[in-house]
Amino acid sequence: MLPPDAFDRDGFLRRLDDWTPDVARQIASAEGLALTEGHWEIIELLRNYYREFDSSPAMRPLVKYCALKLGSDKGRSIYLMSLFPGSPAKLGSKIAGLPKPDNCL
Amino acid sequence: MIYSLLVMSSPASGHCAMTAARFAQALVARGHSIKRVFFLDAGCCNGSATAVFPQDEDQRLEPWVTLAEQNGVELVLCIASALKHGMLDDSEARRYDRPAATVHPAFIVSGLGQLVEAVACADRLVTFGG
Amino acid sequence: MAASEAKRVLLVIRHSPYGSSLARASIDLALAAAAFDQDVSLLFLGDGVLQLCPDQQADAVGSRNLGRLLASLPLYDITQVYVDADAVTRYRLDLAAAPVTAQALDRQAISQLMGSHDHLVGF
Amino acid sequence: MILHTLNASPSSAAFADCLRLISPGDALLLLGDGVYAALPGTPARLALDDSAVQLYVLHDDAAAAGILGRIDSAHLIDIQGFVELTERFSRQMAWY
Repeated sequence: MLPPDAFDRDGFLRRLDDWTPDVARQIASAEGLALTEGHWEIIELLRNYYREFDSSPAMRPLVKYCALKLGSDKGRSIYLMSLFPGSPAKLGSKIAGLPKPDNCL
Repeated sequence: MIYSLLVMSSPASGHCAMTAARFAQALVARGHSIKRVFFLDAGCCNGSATAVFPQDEDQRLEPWVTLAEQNGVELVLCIASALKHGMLDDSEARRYDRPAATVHPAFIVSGLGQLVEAVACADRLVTFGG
Repeated sequence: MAASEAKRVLLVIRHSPYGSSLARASIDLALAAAAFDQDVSLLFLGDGVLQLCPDQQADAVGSRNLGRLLASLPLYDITQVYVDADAVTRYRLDLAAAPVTAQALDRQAISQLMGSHDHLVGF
Repeated sequence: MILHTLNASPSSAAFADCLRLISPGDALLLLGDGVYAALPGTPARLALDDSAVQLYVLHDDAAAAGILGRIDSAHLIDIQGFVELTERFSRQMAWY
């Protein structure tokens, strides 16, 4: 468990290097989520997106990227919403330990 | 006509930012409406409540504040640029644990979506850079 | 933003990727416009074509990698990407290796492109 | 038709790119360091004259630069003239 000051006021990691799967569980639990296999698949995808494009995705590219990598069943916003309610791109990025989107879309 | 202005010029270098403010005043005087003035990159420093300019030079903040307060012109600083330039309103100062707000209350700190919308709504977009 | 009012916007990007913050701002604006379903086109002009250099290693200077960000443009459905053919020649760039597919235009085609959009944003 | 505005000196890449893409019938407003491109007899001014662009210079910026006396008053406009140009031309391209 990371101490509370490892996170900023919005619950994002202050130091991206702190991220581990356990930290992901900790962030998710603070958001009221228990991570399932479906969540982990998207978390891994988000981390790959960040490695490939050096940025956290907005909703539309995340959906397209999912369709590309996981097939059209999962490349749908309704599927992502069911896993990460509210704002899937933002919430998913937070749990996956990606930088807080600075463009505030 | 409906205008939107994009200001990328710094208030501290050159006088293009002041030309932009005078342009906005002239628009109002000719009866045009200004949907929004969006400040991007170094332009976001135009919203500084704390910058000090020499007494015998133009005051760089005042014309913008007048536009906002007397003519109802919406002034928006790009949040990504603003943060990098130390331009924080009250809520951003709290969010990032900084000692004070530096943005004048006549300005709003918000995202690039505000520029996208301002461009989409405008008959004319006029950009000031350099 | 009513669809009937849709404006065609061309971003004219003239700055190199790491020499100033303008390059990053212009790409961020493109992504924001796409996220709001706006019709946005990009033109890399003059030194702006340097953003299309392959193998950018921005971590060497502690920056985000703009080349890799450009590679995500198709995921934002930004496909109208144009590049200044004269500048490509001047810098001997290999467009086939660029991080994003861009159509090379000569002087006259660029003038036509600028004339066919409602708003121009010069960066 | 496009209203070009140039806020960069005639030695800049901005000026070179602007000059390359200006079309006959376009207008060009010089402001800031751009005003030096209006100096008669200079290579920049000769190139602009060849381009058949409608040339305008922001009065106060030319005054600050100390070149007011060398520019034909027909080209000089004030801020209201700038507004009028944006009324006539539906698009503006800023070079800086």
